[in-house]
Amino acid sequence: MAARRWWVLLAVGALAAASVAGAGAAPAVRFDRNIKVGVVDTYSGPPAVFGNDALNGFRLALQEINRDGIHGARIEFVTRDERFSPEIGLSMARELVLQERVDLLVGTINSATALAISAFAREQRVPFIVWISKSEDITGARGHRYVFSTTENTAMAGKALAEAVARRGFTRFWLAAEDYEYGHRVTNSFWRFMKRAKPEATLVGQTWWRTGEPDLVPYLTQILQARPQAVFFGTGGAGMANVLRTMQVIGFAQRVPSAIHTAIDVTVLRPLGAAAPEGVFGTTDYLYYYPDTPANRKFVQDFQAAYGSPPGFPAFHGYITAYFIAEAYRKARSLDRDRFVEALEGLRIQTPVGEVEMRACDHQAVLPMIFGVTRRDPGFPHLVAGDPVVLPGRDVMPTCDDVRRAREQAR
Amino acid sequence: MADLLRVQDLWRSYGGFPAVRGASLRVAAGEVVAVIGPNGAGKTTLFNLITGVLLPDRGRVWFAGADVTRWPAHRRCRAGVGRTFQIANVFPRLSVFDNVHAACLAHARKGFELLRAARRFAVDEARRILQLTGLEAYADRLAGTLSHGDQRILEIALALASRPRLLVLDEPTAGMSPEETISTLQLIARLNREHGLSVLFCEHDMEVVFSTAHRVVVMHQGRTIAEGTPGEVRSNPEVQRAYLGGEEAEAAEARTRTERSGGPVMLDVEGVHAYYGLSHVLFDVSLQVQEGEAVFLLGRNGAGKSTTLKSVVGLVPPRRGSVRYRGHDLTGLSPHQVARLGVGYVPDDRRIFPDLTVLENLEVAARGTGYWTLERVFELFPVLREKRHHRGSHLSGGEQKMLAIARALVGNPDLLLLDEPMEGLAPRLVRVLEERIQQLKAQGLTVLLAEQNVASALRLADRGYVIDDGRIRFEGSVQELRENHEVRRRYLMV
Amino acid sequence: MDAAALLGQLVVGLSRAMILFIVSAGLTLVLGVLRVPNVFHGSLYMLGAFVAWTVAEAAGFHPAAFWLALAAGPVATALVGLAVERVLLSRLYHREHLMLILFTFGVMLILNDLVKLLWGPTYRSLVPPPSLQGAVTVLGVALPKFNLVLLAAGPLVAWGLWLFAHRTRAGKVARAAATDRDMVAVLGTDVSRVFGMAFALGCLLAGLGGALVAPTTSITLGMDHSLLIDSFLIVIVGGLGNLWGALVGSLLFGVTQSVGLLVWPQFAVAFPYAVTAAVLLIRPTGLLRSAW
Amino acid sequence: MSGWILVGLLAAALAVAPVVLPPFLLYLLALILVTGLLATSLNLVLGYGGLYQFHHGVFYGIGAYVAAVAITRLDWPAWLAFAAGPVAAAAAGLVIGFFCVRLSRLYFGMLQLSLGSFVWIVALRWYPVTGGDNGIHGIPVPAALQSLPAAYALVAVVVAGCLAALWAVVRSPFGLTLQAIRDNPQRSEVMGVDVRAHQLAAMVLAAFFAGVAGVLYVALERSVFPNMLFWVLSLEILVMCLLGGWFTFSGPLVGAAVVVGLRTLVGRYTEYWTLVLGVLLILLIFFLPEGIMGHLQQRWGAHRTVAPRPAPAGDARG
Repeated sequence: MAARRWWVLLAVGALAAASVAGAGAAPAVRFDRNIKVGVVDTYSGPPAVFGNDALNGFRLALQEINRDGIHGARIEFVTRDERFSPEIGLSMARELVLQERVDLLVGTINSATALAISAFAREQRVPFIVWISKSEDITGARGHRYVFSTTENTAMAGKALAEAVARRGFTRFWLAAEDYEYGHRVTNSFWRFMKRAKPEATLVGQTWWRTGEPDLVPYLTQILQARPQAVFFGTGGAGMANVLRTMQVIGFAQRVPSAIHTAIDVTVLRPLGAAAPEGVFGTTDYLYYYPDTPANRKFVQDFQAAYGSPPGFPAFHGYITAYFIAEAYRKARSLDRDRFVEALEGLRIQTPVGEVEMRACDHQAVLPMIFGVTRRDPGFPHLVAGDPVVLPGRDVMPTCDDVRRAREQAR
Repeated sequence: MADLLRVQDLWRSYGGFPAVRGASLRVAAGEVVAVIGPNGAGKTTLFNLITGVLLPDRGRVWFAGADVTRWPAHRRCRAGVGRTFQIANVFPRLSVFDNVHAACLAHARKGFELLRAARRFAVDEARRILQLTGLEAYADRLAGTLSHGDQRILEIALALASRPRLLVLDEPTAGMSPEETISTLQLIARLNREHGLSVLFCEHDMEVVFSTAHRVVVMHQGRTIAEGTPGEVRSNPEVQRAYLGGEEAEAAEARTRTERSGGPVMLDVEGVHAYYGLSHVLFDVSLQVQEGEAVFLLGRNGAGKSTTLKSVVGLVPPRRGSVRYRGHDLTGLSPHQVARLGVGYVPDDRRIFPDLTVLENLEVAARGTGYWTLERVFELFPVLREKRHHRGSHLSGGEQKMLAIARALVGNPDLLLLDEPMEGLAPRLVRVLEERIQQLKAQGLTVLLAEQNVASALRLADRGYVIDDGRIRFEGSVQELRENHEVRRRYLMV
Repeated sequence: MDAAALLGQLVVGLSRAMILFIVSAGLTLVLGVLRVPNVFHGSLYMLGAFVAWTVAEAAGFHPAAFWLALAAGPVATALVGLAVERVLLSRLYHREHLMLILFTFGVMLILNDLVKLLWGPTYRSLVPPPSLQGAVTVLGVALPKFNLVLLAAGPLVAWGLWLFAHRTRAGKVARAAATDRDMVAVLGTDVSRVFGMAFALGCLLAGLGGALVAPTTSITLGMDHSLLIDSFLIVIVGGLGNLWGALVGSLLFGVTQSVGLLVWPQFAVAFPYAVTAAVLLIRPTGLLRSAW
Repeated sequence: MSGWILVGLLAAALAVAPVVLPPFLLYLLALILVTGLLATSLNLVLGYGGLYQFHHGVFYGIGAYVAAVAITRLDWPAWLAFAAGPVAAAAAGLVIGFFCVRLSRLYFGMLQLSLGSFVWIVALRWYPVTGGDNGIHGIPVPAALQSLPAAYALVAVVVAGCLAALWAVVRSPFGLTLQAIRDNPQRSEVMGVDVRAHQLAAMVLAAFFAGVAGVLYVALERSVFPNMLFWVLSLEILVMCLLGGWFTFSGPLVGAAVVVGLRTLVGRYTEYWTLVLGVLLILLIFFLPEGIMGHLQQRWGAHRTVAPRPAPAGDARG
């Protein structure tokens, strides 16, 4: 019964989309109310740095979007603090959908929360756009019609980093990661792609430390003693800051080449200042200083003017998320959730890093990855990415076939 | 008559201190047996060994023909041993009915009956017991709100619920009003007469012992030293000497006393009422101590001596009445403030800090720059100097007593409250301690001495008070007390 | 696994054990004397780190101010602890233990949110002065210089606490009060002040741990969580209220983890917990004599 | 008698709730019922049994995780998995209880806290089975439970049934014996009660009902999270019992309603919800030590109660 209704809806939706496309210049539509976005993210605790940054980017874009409006409507939003805890996040999402009656959900830094909300969104048929958390499961194995991602995921990060590192000729690796969803995902996909890029690569050993581990010296010294040729670290946020600091103190990066996704990112390097080590390989999908294009410059200038600091990658995601939402509603010409979903599929928008597509097959934004090596630069108060290389998004993404297979397997 | 209970040569030590060393007794079916002995003689420990709360180091216990020496308490209970405790020991948050009902359910082994309502089991039995003990009127009251006396009766009711063949009662009338005492005794007698219950009880109140027991067993320093009918025991010279502290020694004493009355009043206790929780313990207690005096406060165990001292030092603040010391009102002051005014206190249970060495026990207490230094205290008690690096818990009972006194002294008090300093000590040590206390007195220390050992108290003090059931019953000089046989017989069992 | 690696990991594990010891010594002190399992002990550890950072920042991270900053953390937490004890906790001693525990839980909730209010969610780092930056090679292992400070601090604190407990009157009084507070009172000592002092000292140690850990890690909200559980386990394994027990437990914790890394790096994190479980199943009241 | 009328009214209110309440409030009500069952199950050992059960959340989590893992990893039929949750929780209660009941009060609580933390760490680290910090989401529940009103109905019926069972237990000889043990374990022992066996049985029962609550959470949320086993949640449940009144039967339910309701309400306006809870807790300890229902009972004199006896200095052995 439920399935049948779904098909009917789909058919109606497809018909509608076809007619809109066919009509070309369609008659003007006026939305009879504003669009309401429910934002669930972490606004307390260490990860709040990311949550706030993303929200700032989102706000900045909304100011621009709401100046003209979308079919006469504005985008409003309400926020809920999930406190980096999936059960609270899920409860908040439920409240936003059932009580606040938001049109769609947006969030969050926490991969576990994102997956929990995603399951709920599927059940409630509410669109949910993930903007910071990077678990590849979100749009991969556990993706579905209503979930989208405007952030790079662990598969993309792992692949980008694996390919960049593979070119440098290392074969004996150590994997060291923080014991949480993101740590597992990013590490697994790095190693998967490394084995694919370089079948002779061997694993010397691996280490897992728990989230919030204050002292990483024992872990790093032990890795040094095992003498791998290169180390991959799967960590982020405060854990990443700890890794970088400890590396700097005991001179780790000078002795063993190390690769960490987001190690070159500004949100990571800015708080560390001089305490960050040089020579670490890193990837990210956004840098405020590179590539130095007019679009990016404008975004950075506006952001700097509004919030007093340059945008990090979450701000960029927040910013493009707002544009994806706005453009999708413009295209859907309806507040209907399914129409919105269909409009968002395959949508291409202009962003500070160029055109970005929301891939229709898995609802994953096709984002370029930047690879670089941390380095001091007198022009910046923090370390920067040296020798940056941009890897186009389509090259680092799993293929639609990969995604389909993963989803089938999960089922 | 077959023996229902037989106890043979029981031994039990606590942390090196032998509380029971060779206790034997028997209780025949249908018999009422009393155990008497000074405080610290080991009566409660013996009862704990009989009921299985404690297991003996040596010796045997037979009950109804079975060797129950190693049985846990609940198994002995099921075999027919019911007991009460020295301090009221009921279930304060349950109603009186539920108290008894829970006990009945335990006896009926319904403890694991999960889903059917409790009121479907053993209700009649509980009602019967309430009726028997005269508690029906209180059935709905929470046990914690009963008076002390009623709680004690409730305890007997709890013991009855297990349908015991032997009732073991630890000082069943302690702290009761005279009326309550009488009704409790009647209850015990009735249980024995009409229900054929054997009763083993210990008691300080000799009136109670001699009017209730068929047979009396005397304990002293952990041993059972005599037994017989009340009349036999009363006239047994060994009992006289051990239990009553040796009248002949006192008679032989012909020292002249320095009568030192007339000094200013140092401690003035007036109309004090004190409570432990809801039970009223002291009734309108008044007493005075003058500078330089040694005053006795005599009374048997549970009479209110310790509570009087505690209400002076602020451990049991009086609810009504006043305590004045050298013009300071002590009521409302906390214990440390009282102590700083110059009141030293030696508790009856020693309360040595077990983890601290002897030296540290003294250092913690040292205060002021008076006469008493560590050096002088060690002169007084040379054994403490020898053992100054031993931990408090490793001292013998007598050494702990000395340490407790020494600890009070190094605080340089002007008034020393001594609570049963001789309790539980070997006669030799009693002599030593008495000498020491005499020395202290000679040095001008004012002493308030709470004792149940009449002879000791009379040797040491100038005048004093007799307390019973929380009320002052007598006031006068040593001579007056010596001559007042009525008071000595009634309140001091002499 | 070679001997040098083992020794190296031992040294590295020791410095971690020292932080654990300093914090759990404070916890066990409060447990021993006041018999209160202080749930906000971890929050004070975090507070100590944040205060140290703030003082260092106010001094523009001048190297000379570094030690001042490290001292400011414990002083601040001792004051916070003292205030909480004097104003609120001291009024609850006559109540059931459960109330005392829940009270400290309430304070934990408040303190954690206050730290969030005052410092915001950003993580901070406190950089040691240049002389203590970088690493030295000990037994072939690169050991951060600052960890040498930790290695020295642990024994110093243990020694200091021992001196306090056995050589000062206040310490002896505190030990006496642990077993019989009424008796201490009738000997003329204001027990409530002893309790206040012992509590403040316990809190000071929590803050000291936080301040000492600050230069080695990121200072973040939530840094208290795992530490609190660890230090609770440590004092249980060692024997509640037993100072040496806290030391033994900390060494067990720190060393099993770092040595466990050589044996089975993937599961090293679980080693201390496995050891704790094993100890408790054999000796449920801990390795050394509990003060309870 | 008036008590039964009140119960009837409450039952009627629960029955009409799906018709009158908007979906979110219905969900909230279901959540309150689940949490209320959890708190009531804790109170069986805490308020009625006098045991310092510091880590009750473990049994809640075990119940939920076992059901979730059985469904998603082992492909058990959902109803079988739902039955397995409480059984597993009860088994865990037996094991943890076996070690804990030998100890004195505070040690009991502390040991339980540490043993519970192991379970939490296992749930957090056993990625292939438990999903680690991620938990398990989108658990397929039987079609009959797909809609919120259906899930609510299940929760309401099961919680009502469990509360009735718990009420029966409390009023049973076992319940009375348990309360006697709470008041005075030594006296109970001498009375012929096997104290430890009763305490252990109470722990197993409480764990079972906590497991039921865990399963209901799965039915309602279709998710499980490691935080369900974290000690902070356990202390929150303790707060609920205390807030409602831990010497009353209905107290924990009231406490759960207040805490869950406030969390939702306050959480909408401020991220400092825990600050509010902390202040509330301290006010409670100082001004309403018997909890809301305990206070009302005292006021209305349903039973005369006495203040709990302060634990004597050397109480830890009690």
